[in-house]
Amino acid sequence: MKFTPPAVALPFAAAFALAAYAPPAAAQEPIKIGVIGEQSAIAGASLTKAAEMAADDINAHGGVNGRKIQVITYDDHSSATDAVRAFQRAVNQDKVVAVIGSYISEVALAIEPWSARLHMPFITPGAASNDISKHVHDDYDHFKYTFHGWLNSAFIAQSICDYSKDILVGPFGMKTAVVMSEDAAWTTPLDARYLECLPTAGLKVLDHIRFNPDTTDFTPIYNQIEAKHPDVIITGISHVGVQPTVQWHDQQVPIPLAGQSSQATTSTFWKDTNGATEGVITATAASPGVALTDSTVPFTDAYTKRYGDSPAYCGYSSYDMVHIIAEAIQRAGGSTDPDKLVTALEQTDHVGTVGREQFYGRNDQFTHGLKYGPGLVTGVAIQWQNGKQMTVWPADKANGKVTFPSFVKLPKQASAQ
Amino acid sequence: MLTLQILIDGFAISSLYGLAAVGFTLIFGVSGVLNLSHGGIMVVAALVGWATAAEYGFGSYLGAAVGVLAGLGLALVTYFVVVRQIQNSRAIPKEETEIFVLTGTLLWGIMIQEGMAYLFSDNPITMRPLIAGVVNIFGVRTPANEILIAVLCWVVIGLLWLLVNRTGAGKALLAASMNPRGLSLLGFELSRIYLLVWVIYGVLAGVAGVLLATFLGVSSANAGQLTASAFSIVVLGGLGSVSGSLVAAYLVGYLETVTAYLIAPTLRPIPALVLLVLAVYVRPQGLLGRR
Amino acid sequence: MSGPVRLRIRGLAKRFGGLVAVKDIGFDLAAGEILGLIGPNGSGKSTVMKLIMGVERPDSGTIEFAGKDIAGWPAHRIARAGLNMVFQHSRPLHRQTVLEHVKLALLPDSLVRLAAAPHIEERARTIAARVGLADVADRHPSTLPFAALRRLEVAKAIARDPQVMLIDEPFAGLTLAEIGDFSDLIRGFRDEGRAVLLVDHSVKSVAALADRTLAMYLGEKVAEGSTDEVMQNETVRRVYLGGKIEAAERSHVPAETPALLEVEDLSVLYGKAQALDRVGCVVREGEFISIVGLNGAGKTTLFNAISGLVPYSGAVRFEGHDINGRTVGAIARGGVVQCPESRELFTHMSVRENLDLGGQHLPPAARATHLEWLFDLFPILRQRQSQHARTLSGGEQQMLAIARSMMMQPKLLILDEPTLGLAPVILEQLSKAMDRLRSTSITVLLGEQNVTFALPHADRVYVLDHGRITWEGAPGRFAREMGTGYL
Amino acid sequence: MTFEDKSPRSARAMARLLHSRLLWICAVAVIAALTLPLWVSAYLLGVLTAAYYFGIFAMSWDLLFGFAGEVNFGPTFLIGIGAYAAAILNSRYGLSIPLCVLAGAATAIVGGVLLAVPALRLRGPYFGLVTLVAVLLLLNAVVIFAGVTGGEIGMTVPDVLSIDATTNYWIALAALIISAAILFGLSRSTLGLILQASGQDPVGTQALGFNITKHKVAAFCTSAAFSGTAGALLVFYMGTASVDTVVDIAIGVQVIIAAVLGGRRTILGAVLGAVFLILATELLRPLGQLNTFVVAAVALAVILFFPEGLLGYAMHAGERK
Repeated sequence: MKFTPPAVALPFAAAFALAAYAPPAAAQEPIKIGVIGEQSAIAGASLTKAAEMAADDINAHGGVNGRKIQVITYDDHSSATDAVRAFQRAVNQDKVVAVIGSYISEVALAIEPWSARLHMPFITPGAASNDISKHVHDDYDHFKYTFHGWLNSAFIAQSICDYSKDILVGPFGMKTAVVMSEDAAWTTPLDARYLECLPTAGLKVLDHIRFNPDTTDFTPIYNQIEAKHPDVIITGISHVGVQPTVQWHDQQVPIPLAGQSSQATTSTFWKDTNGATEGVITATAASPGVALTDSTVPFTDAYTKRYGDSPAYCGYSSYDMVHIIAEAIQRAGGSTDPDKLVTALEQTDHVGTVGREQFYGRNDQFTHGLKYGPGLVTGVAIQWQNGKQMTVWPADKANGKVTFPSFVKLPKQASAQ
Repeated sequence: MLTLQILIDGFAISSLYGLAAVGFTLIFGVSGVLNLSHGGIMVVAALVGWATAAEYGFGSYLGAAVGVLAGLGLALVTYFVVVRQIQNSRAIPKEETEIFVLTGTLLWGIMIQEGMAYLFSDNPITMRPLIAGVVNIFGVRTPANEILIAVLCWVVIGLLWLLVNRTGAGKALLAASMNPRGLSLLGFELSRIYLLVWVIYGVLAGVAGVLLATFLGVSSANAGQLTASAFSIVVLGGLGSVSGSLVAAYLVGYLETVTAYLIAPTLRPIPALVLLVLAVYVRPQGLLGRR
Repeated sequence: MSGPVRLRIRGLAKRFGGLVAVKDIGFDLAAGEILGLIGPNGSGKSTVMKLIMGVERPDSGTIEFAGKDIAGWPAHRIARAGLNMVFQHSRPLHRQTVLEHVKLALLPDSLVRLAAAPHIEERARTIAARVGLADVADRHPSTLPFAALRRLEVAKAIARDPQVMLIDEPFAGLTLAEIGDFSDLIRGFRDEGRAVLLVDHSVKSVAALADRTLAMYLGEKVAEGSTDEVMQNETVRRVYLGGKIEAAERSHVPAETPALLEVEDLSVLYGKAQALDRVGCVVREGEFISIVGLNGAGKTTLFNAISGLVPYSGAVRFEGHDINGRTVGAIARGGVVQCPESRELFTHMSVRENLDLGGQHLPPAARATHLEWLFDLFPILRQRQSQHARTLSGGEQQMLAIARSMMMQPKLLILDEPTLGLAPVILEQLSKAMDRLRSTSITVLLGEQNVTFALPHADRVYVLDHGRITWEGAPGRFAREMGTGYL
Repeated sequence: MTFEDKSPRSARAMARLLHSRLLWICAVAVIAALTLPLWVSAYLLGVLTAAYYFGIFAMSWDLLFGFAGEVNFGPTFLIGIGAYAAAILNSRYGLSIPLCVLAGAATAIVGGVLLAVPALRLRGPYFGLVTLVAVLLLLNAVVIFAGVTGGEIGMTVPDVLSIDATTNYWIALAALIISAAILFGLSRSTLGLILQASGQDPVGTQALGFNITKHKVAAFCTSAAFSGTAGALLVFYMGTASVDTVVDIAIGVQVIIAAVLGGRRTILGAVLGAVFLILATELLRPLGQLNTFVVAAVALAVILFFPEGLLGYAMHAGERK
């Protein structure tokens, strides 16, 4: 009976193929770092591109103790399943020493247990959920391999409250706000913090709206908000962005949009919204042409030169995280042993593109989270003004003044200053 | 005030639902095909339109036109590459053609979606409104574009109605949906009729896609969702019944809007889904469907 | 020889929407007898069976079996009670062997029994042997000839070992030899003391088997009694033959006129069933040809082959060109227009729209005049113009179907069973219409089982029987040579 | 392909050969699967582990479609219910994994009954739609009751089967082989026969005295039980229960494609399809975002040119003409 149906043969043939290339252990083999992000999403792409740039920079300066850094990227289609598989592949197949991954809390939270189980240092450069560092805090010995390389929701909210106070309450005399957030992992703590820090910043919260991330028609939401007559809408959106912004503009909702709008931090956002984003304010890591530190501008320019657009917020942090890992390995005397690496990472004190980066300790509330505060990392506030992202906060870094499109009604015009 | 708000706001979206669903139901009525790549086709029309308008700066109108053409082209490809292949295949038993067409178009839809994500990323895009500005209707601030959309939808549906009820080709199409055998005995070539219906479908899907892009914005990730909503509306209205789909479209559209306004935006889709299940139970042939 | 009454049926009725399918049917069926249930298509005989078997729910009436009224029970309960039905269309399972089919029939209706009891295997084989399927027991149905599939149905019935057997159209599509075998099998059941209800339109074969016969027409009982009585019954004869056969000899078409349509060695296979066997016939320009034969004889198949609806071997030449392989549409536009038995109207369109679609290939002017002519031919249609086709009565629908085909101004009009299930009154009107058609130049090919309707108009007659042309000649000779033997 | 000319003996022989061929394929597959851990990387084992659970999903789907003749667009309804039930019990009430898996299966069975009810009333696209809607409703429910289900984030379960890839692989393989044995056995048993009959010709089957309602409900429950179990196991393998791992329409689509790809009504083919699908997706990962595109294209090609499916093709490859 002659019989070799290709169909049956294939998967096992494939198995051979895969088994075939087990990496040869050479003395000077490069240090591999896995980077997981969705290529179809601007933030995800920016995350991996920035990491590759970091690796190149480090290698250009002789690498780590003479060993080159090699970045291996994986596309997770922003799906937890794919991300976990990619993570396993990075650890078991590609033998990386650390993984930088994802800007989506859902995904990061799915990877976290695996970093614990497989003892693999994992840093998320963009996810915001407080739970990431909470897990580490609650069960340190198990979860200590996870680090949170970007401000968590609580701090993002804090930074937004801070800038609202300085640029909205002060000059425009705004007194009331409505919080509008997508229903997602990262916004739960964000909203919690909003509700406590907005009032102290001088904005009374009239209403708090959470909507389904696959909402496409925002008209009802805006109408609901308008009925409350707030001075400003404080947003917490990342999965959505283009649609609420465009509809805000097309329907000429007379209330300013401020807060966190992750998609608005990308340089293509103007084109994506056909300029509807004019006047939108959002918090972000850093902004083009503004030197948060000495490395900000060089990085931004190099990135823009190499990829044509400027990095998304998680681009900055992912660039820094590669450096931080490299330094940690150096500190650990070249060892890539997970536990040594973790200890080394905990001692991180790195001046990166977004500020001075340190991780909270085992006993702080947000263990392994990025420290927030003046002199450390505060993030910046940018506003879209005719096609450009102008930095409007903090004052010492600002290169523009807050102005709003004509259809926006303001309590009072900016007090002359 | 709120009522008026709901009426106006729900109208545009419902009209859009209707337009998108009509083509879908037409194909089923005439050739018994449920095209699960429907959403993908709409998305392509939207993205191509946007790219032409914004990326290559040819302006909204040319963009829209190109978008519709793209939708039409893809619809025809779908027909010839996937549907026809399956229908003519000797190896596929006739009683199973249905499931094969479903699976086939499903896969095709995935391919389209992934391809679009690759070319245009899965960020939502929005085309610049065909006309800007807002109109104030009794204190309800309504984007002029929204009104234009509602009008365009009805113009297109109107044209379709004329085509079907006033032209020979249209009559033949209608007849084919009732009794293809009888039609072929009267000297009509069914293959031509099917081609015609796919052309009509392509145009409708294209227009719907482009209008959606100027209204709510579209991302390659929406494809599945768009198919699902068209599918539900069509079944609710009665498979193959054009008027049924229109009624259903408004039912669903307004139900969603009312929920969003009066209950909570988060619960928006749920009542429609429940209604659908109930309807299918109580009246499996749909609102205006015939058995 | 018949024993105790097994089945007592009274006042059985069923309507589908507007159409009354069965109206106040009642009869007794005793053990060890064969009751024949005859009637033309659409007379409701199959429905009666379905009602008894519980496949359809009766609207009213009682079906008493073993002292219980089983009317309205679910089919599986009725089956378990001891009734069984042999369906007209055997729909075998594609992926099971013959043996498995028989086994299935032997299985208990249980969720916990996973393996068939050992004795079932050989039970199945014995039964297969009894119906003569022993040596194909392990084959799949797709590889079996049509007759074998029918045997398989019978085998399943035997396996159920029922007290009452309902057998629907067992002879359709079988050759005479096979009909013989089947008759023996069925007699076998009677001799085992089972009660057998036998439905068939082929009166001949029923007559040979049945102890008693019941004739139905348009859902009602028209005659009951010994088979001979029923055969002599006036209504029955009228229903089948339209009463006495009279025909006017008149062949105004000279033999040398060119043939419009030539059919040569045309054979059609439905799966394994030989529906047509090397059929040949000729239609000359201007002739009115009738092809008579009972349903199942193959008339519809022949017409569908000519219209290109079914694939066939052999040649069909129209105006000298072989049209085998042309599309249905092309053939119709070419001038060969069929008005099918099933009418195929556009039910949700108005009468006028239906007609317009027929005339779509004509120039508007011609269409209008032609429409007028047809309205004269069928005046009723003029009044009904704006009504939906589905709201018409059966007769009106038939007229519409004919008119619609006529709108195509056919060179050859094929009429398939126009009288099917129509009341005698309507037949008169149709008959007149046929006469007027005859007076026009148009060539007509008429397929009929109703001889009285078919003969008077015909120039020549073909008799089709079990897929073969068995007789050809002038209508005059038909009475003499076929008249008696026909039924 | 017709055996008209052949004598019944050769036909019987052919049948036996067919059978043996199937056995042969299974033997090869099982042996390969058993030896894999010896020489395949832990990572690939991880992939196959997931693939095997998908195999179970696909088999359960095939039982419904191929045998009961019900087109279920929402396999993830059954899977998701089982998965979430297990996950919730584990993370909220700390029940042990085996208990949770059992509970998951039980809950899934309830879901199966829920699904069976419309199936008895509705046909074709209508039933398909109901199953689709069932999934959408489940999706929304998960999001709305975020308090219990963890909503969009999903929930991290405290316990996992094992962190060792090989152990996980063995568990999955065991689950797969057991399910395959049972489901395949069932499909070849008298029940399978009755089920096929009621799928292909309901009227005739009832007239033979079979209560097809009973059998269809049974089929739904069986399918649900296995979907639920596998769903629960998958959760304890992944360590998380989230919408896009066990409920999302995309997952259901994958299951259906796997089953059709492998060969309808073969039960075992479904496994082949699942392994092929997931392995292919993984192997093509280097293609980055395009891998899904290519996989879909391949699947479409198979459906167009080998509608029999992979296993179907493998079994009949010899006989064609």
